[in-house]
Amino acid sequence: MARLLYFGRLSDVTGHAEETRDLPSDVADTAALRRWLDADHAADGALLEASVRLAVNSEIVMDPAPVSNGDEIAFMPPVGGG
Amino acid sequence: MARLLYFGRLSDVTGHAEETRDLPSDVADTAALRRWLDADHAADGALLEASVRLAVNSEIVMDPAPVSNGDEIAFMPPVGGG
Amino acid sequence: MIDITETPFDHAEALAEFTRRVGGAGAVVSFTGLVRGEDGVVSTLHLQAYSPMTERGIEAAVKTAKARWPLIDAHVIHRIGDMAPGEPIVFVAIASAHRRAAFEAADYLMDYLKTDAVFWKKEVSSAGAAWIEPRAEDYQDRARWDAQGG
Amino acid sequence: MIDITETPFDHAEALAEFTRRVGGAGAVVSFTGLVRGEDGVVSTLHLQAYSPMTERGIEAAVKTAKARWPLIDAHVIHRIGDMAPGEPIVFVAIASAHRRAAFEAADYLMDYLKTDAVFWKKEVSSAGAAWIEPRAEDYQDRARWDAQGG
Repeated sequence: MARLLYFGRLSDVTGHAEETRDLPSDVADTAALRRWLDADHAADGALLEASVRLAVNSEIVMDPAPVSNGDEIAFMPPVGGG
Repeated sequence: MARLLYFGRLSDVTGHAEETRDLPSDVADTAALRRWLDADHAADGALLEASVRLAVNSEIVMDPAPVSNGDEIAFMPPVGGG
Repeated sequence: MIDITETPFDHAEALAEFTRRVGGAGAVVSFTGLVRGEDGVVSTLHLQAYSPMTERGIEAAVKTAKARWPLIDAHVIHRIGDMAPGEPIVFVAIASAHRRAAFEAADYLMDYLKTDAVFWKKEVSSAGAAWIEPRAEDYQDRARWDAQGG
Repeated sequence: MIDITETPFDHAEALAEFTRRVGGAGAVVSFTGLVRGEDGVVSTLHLQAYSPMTERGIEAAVKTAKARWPLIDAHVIHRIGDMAPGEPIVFVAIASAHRRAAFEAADYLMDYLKTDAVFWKKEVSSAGAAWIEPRAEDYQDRARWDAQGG
């Protein structure tokens, strides 16, 4: 099982801030993961946007980076505090 | 009588921060005032320096500006707070 | 020192404590960002962080600032969760022997916090809820520090 | 608001009061200049003003800052008389809707206070007493604001 986090506006898109999912055998990298979850949540491309970065186990990665069950994977739209 | 104020390092030069003096009849402007007081206090040119500005009745003036008994005249070396 | 906190904080008290701690500094600059109170509109701000990535990023930015300017110390406090108008969101304090170093480092850290720090921000008002991302102006402010020598 | 005071002031309390007064501001920047505590050397700072010329000059500088940047309010406090290490000498607080305006206006006012405000400053230590005038660096900092557009 992988722990998936959707930050900022993406929690509105997917309907929740986090979920635990069993990754399908053909989802082995972040590019495949984006496509799978975007279709699964009918996110209409929101999870595919280049401005949405992915972090695997708290490290920001570039697509395609390997993912597997046991990982914590965060979908991060543009950040900004203050 | 004129009230004379010596600010900053000039109080060390003249020996006091202020004094009240009767202006001689030939001291009618700030240039003459500087020369008279510099000689009188043996200030060795300290009151003649261009960086020392004069204020007459709380307004900074350019030499030679008129002065007379009744005025408050301040000798102001370079300013700076903080 | 970096604090990410869900509870409201008193920025003036934070300044008092920071100044005591850095005893001997000649210059202390503080920045406080507060939830704006719009006339007649009650709005709440909601801030999310992703710990410990958020803290690690701010720590790295503070380290960069300390390498770039002669600083004595820095303190960053950032609220998360729900905030009401008038409450502090963010506080940055910088102590240095030199006033310009203190100003520049505080300005730099605020630009980092606005555009690069790992937070997401939602504004909730009677008009609805909206996620707020940095504006072009914020990215331009941030880019000033890349253009300059260091 | 401008205060020239012979008694010590609490800069954190001044920040708290200022922030309360400008309720609704998004950004508050403060600068505090403190008497430096040199290791092992007990020194006192003595500041003179020439009222009301000193106040008038600071008021004019605040007015210039308000014309140049979109500010909500400004507060300047300046000590005169004798000060011990660690005590605040000067405090500037700026409130604005915009953080960069607040930073720049505070920086501008400090440059004014360092080089143009009507004060004279004497440092007294075990090594003796010395009147301190602005350094070349202070005048250069001040000149930045003339070079820039408004």
